[in-house]
Amino acid sequence: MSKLEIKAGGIKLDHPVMLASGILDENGYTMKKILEEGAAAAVTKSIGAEERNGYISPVVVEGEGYIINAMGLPNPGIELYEEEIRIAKKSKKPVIGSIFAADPDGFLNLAEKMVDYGVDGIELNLSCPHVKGFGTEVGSDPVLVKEIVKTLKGSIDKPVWSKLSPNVTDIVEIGQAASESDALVLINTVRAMAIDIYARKPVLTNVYGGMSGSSIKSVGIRLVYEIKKELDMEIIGVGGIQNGNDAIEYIMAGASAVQVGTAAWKYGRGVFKSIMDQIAQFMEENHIRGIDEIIGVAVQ
Amino acid sequence: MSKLEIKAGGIKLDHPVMLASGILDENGYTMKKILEEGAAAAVTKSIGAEERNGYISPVVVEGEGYIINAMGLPNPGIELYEEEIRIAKKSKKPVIGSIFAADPDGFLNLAEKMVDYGVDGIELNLSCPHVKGFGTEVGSDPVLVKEIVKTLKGSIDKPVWSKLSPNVTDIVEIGQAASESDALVLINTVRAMAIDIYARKPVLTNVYGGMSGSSIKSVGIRLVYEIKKELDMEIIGVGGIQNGNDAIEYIMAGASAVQVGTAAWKYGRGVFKSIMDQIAQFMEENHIRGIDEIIGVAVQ
Amino acid sequence: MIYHLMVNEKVKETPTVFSIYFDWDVDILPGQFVMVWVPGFSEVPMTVASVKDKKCITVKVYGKTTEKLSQIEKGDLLYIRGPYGKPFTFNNGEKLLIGGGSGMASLRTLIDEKSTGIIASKTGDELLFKDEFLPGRAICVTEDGSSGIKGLATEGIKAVDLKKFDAIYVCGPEMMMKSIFEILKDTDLNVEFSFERSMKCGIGLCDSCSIDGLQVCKDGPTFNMNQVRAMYEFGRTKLLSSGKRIYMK
Amino acid sequence: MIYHLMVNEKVKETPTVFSIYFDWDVDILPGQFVMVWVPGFSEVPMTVASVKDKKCITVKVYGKTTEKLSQIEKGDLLYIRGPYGKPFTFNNGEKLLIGGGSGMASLRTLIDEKSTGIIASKTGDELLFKDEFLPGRAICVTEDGSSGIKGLATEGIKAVDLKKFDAIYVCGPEMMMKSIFEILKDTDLNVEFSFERSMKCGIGLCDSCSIDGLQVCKDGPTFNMNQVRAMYEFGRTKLLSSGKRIYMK
Ligand SMILES: Cc1cc2nc3c(=O)[nH]c(=O)nc-3n(C[C@H](O)[C@H](O)[C@H](O)COP(=O)(O)OP(=O)(O)OC[C@H]3O[C@@H](n4cnc5c(N)ncnc54)[C@H](O)[C@@H]3O)c2cc1C
Ligand SMILES: Cc1cc2nc3c(=O)[nH]c(=O)nc-3n(C[C@H](O)[C@H](O)[C@H](O)COP(=O)(O)OP(=O)(O)OC[C@H]3O[C@@H](n4cnc5c(N)ncnc54)[C@H](O)[C@@H]3O)c2cc1C
Ligand SMILES: Cc1cc2nc3c(=O)[nH]c(=O)nc-3n(C[C@H](O)[C@H](O)[C@H](O)COP(=O)(O)O)c2cc1C
Ligand SMILES: Cc1cc2nc3c(=O)[nH]c(=O)nc-3n(C[C@H](O)[C@H](O)[C@H](O)COP(=O)(O)O)c2cc1C
Ligand code: FES
Ligand code: FES
Repeated sequence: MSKLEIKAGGIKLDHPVMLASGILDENGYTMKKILEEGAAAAVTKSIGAEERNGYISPVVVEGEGYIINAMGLPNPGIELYEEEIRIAKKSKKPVIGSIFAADPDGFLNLAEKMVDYGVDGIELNLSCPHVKGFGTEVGSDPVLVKEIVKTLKGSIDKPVWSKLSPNVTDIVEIGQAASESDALVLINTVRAMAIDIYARKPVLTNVYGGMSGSSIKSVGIRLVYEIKKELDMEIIGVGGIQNGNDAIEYIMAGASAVQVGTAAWKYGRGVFKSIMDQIAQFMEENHIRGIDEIIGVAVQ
Repeated sequence: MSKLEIKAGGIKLDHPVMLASGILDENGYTMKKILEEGAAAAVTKSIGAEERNGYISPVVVEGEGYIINAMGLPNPGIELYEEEIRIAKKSKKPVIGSIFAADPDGFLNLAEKMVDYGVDGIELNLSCPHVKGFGTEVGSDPVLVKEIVKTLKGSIDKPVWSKLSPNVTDIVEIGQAASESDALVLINTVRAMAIDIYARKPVLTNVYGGMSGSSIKSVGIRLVYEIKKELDMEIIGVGGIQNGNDAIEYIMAGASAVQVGTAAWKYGRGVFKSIMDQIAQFMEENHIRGIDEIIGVAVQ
Repeated sequence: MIYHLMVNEKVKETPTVFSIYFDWDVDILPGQFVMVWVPGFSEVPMTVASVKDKKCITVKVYGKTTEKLSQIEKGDLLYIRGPYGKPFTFNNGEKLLIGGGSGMASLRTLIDEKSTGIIASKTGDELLFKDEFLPGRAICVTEDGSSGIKGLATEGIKAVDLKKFDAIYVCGPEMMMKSIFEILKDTDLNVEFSFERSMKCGIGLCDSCSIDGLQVCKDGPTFNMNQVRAMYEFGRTKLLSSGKRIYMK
Repeated sequence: MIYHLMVNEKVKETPTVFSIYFDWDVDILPGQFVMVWVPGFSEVPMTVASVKDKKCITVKVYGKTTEKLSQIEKGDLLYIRGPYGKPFTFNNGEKLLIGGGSGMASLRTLIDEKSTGIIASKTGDELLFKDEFLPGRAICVTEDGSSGIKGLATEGIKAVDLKKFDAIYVCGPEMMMKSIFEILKDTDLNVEFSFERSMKCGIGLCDSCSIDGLQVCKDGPTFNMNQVRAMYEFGRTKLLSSGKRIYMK
């Protein structure tokens, strides 16, 4: 029997497939259900200091092989988020609190609250591609990234992951800046948009959004590989994973575990278990005894 | 009757659909055939100063909705390229010479030769994502880009287009640097890669490659829109165009004309004519009298 | 994928409700919905209120988007994604349709010669689709008593013999559905509800519409009695657009 | 999409040519080819030399990649893309197959009881698939005269009555095909050629294999007499791997 357990970015997981931030995780009951139905862990929606409604609909564009979204970081604000964490934690599985802020103190305040609420780790969203003042604007500034990670690692005793954007010229520079993190999470969505030629207007009310789904898998693989090769850090892979083979491709590129978002929409909540089963089967057939054995094996 | 003619980036075209650089344009006879079968113009493969064989195969990965390539800029060197231009020009249609170099003098030398050979315009490849020392390494440095464009515009009396990379943090900064160009060409391929999980190796011999095809269309639309909105420059749109609606989406985002690459593989050489016909039909049905009328109409 | 569908006809149903008819060559089942984009305004979920050859949506004007939609004319385009959601289980026997307010729009496709309606609204002129039932099969209930029984939808139930229905379908404001649920939950009647919760993506991605871990847009909007019995959040708590949890009443 | 196919059997055909058999559940027609990736080496085009239940490629060792491929064992994986290219037009009547060197591999799938072969090679032990023809139907031609007729493939043609063939298929080095073309071009015989040009993508994208604006990988590798007659580049000029144009001879 192949062993699917893995300690990734400081968190022990039953298997390497978890729920990505922002998909099916606004409501604690949804996270709980997804965890019970097979995800190894769940990352919450990104939570900020203040309540935000997010953007006016349309907030998604459905394409073939991808989704473009501009939710606009809707969230109730950190003060009111305790209840959702509490509900999700009834599953007894790891819950990682994703947070967004504009500066180190902002992140620290949110992280401390999340830890109080009982999360198992923190994911810093340094990469939302469509909200001004947050996300990529923060995450593409290496000096700021370094400061944020340093601040958190000095104060929080739970693992801290940094989620990076693919929308940068040099990912290695940003990865280096975030190198004190327990893991890098790669990748957030790819900045994109769609126009309706009959309406002669951008479809998303926010105009710009982020592309996710199978169309971005090869971009994610590239960034994971590049970081593994250049920095040899621990990585959580995310972006376009739909099946066991995709997950293993990320793992061979350097990821210790993976997150799945869009495929949970496309194939339903059962996708976590089926990806897990497919990984197990591939390992069995190829005489791989543990995930550790194949992390980054393709890096040359 | 709707009029399909358009003057784009200083070049008069019968209709807005041309062949993109690097696809089906190594051999002059191929360009000639594609021009005769419907493309409004052809951009040559990117040509450098010296002969290059390009990378060892595999040089392409076929995915669903995309191709990743790492050809490695194979080319015979500028000295020997005259014959291909001469052959292609027998079609009597515009041929744009694409060139790559590491510095302004390198580009100038190539451009002068291309003009001698009879091209109708020059496209600066500032954006190949997988060859060290060229492409994105040049094209992500705004100071260098500015210098290159300035040098060429001061010496060449044919239109100069700058082809930019999507693999940058801030396209507006680069677009600004290239703002003396007669047009910006957006986008080159998106940096990506694939791993074969049985071989446990990257598929491309060069490891990294560039993704093209319908998967990148929304990224291209976003960059064209962003440049049109922020800089209001002339733009040639390229990336994932498969049909008339895609072309019109690019035009409404701000492009004056479009280039098609991967779809010429997917649907054959006839794709230029069919895209052209679909554009004409849309214009007819929506009472659009000329391309000019819809360039950038979606920008808000 | 957005469909661009030409409007064939607009019909005024009540002072604040109108139907928009259009051709659309897709199979849609009773209870499924679409996301209707009004460019420049927003995108709203609407049940398809006619699923035969002629498709239609029936819209009540609440805010800016539905107001703008009310100005649509024959020949204009509708921008539509879908159809989405789990349909009602259609029953060929005796049906009771309980609709509150514009909730009746979601039930319209179930109306046939074996359907009885309990149509509830604030005032008499807001009663929706009462003429689509066979004579004597529409029981009207109004809050102001201006037409039919005076009171809430629950009053209407008292006027029928529940046991004679092979299936009961309920759609309306959540608290109305909750009251009806309380009346029916201990029976073994065959009941389905159609839920409305704040929707953003409409496709089961964003979680804004969820109830007890299920997405109303994908696992619903229709839920059967067993599913509803197992719900904690129903009629009790929900998330606002920001994800802020509020408790009802 | 790369297929991972288990090798069933390896058969030595001549001192430098071997066949690799594998199961692959796809439809392949005579003349089509695949791209075979040898990880760590390169990727090479190979005609599928058996298209029935058992698929096979027949490989001549030229350089590093084919050398490495020659070391493959039963149970190893083949990494394959394809099948690609336009097949031969199969003819049920009398067929003449003219194969030079490993070119015979591309023609093997056309061998049946009505096929006659002209098999040309440098030396007698390099003659490929001569035993797959019915007795008396394989005409061997060797440059050193160690077996059959001494000379080039064109000598073999003199030994047959061309007019009795319903279809003629030719595959081999371009200059050999050119010589044969010169002999046949003014006849109205039904002739098809299978071309080899430097291939990189194999799918009609990169233009490295093209001839007169056609891509050998996609419009070919098989071309009929009319197509070849219209070609200027055939046997005259081609592009090297860099795109450098050279003139032959
Ligand atoms: C699955 C589903 C199916 C639906 N089907 C239909 C349908 O067939 N016909 C139809 O008319 N509506 C239907 N709705 C409701 C409809 O989507 C909303 O009424 C609409 O989004 C309002 O948009 P607006 O921008 O005009 O109003 P907003 O500006 O969003 O709202 C204006 C005011 O009206 C209130 N309001 C909005 N919607 C409702 C509501 N449904 N009930 C009570 N108060 C409300 C708001 O709280 C706000 O105060 C459906 C909803 C869902 C989830
Ligand atoms: C459509 C198509 C189908 C093909 N089918 C087959 C097939 O079924 N069986 C088969 O054995 N080969 C076939 N080939 C040829 C085969 O692809 C090459 O022989 C192979 O790529 C050589 O690879 P290598 O790396 O081992 O040799 P390289 O290292 O590329 O070459 C080593 C040396 O051999 C020479 N050489 C390479 N290939 C050839 C050749 N074909 N003819 C003459 N000299 C050559 C080179 O010029 C070089 O000097 C086909 C080619 C094409 C285009
Ligand atoms: C609707 C939606 C909302 C998202 N919200 C967030 C978010 O709040 N924080 C975040 O870090 N990533 C967010 N993401 C990005 C995903 O976590 C993930 O990085 C991305 O979707 C790629 O993975 P996928 O292809 O498996 O979806 C969101 C993605 C989607 C589709
Ligand atoms: C095989 C291949 C080779 C390419 N070579 C070049 C090149 O030499 N120079 C260049 O500027 N762009 C090159 N490109 C990029 C294309 O011109 C184009 O920008 C990109 O493929 C996106 O368009 P598409 O989706 O229509 O293919 C190449 C693309 C492909 C697929
Ligand atoms: S509206 Fe997004 S999950 Fe239902
Ligand atoms: S090998 Fe690339 S076009 Fe034929």
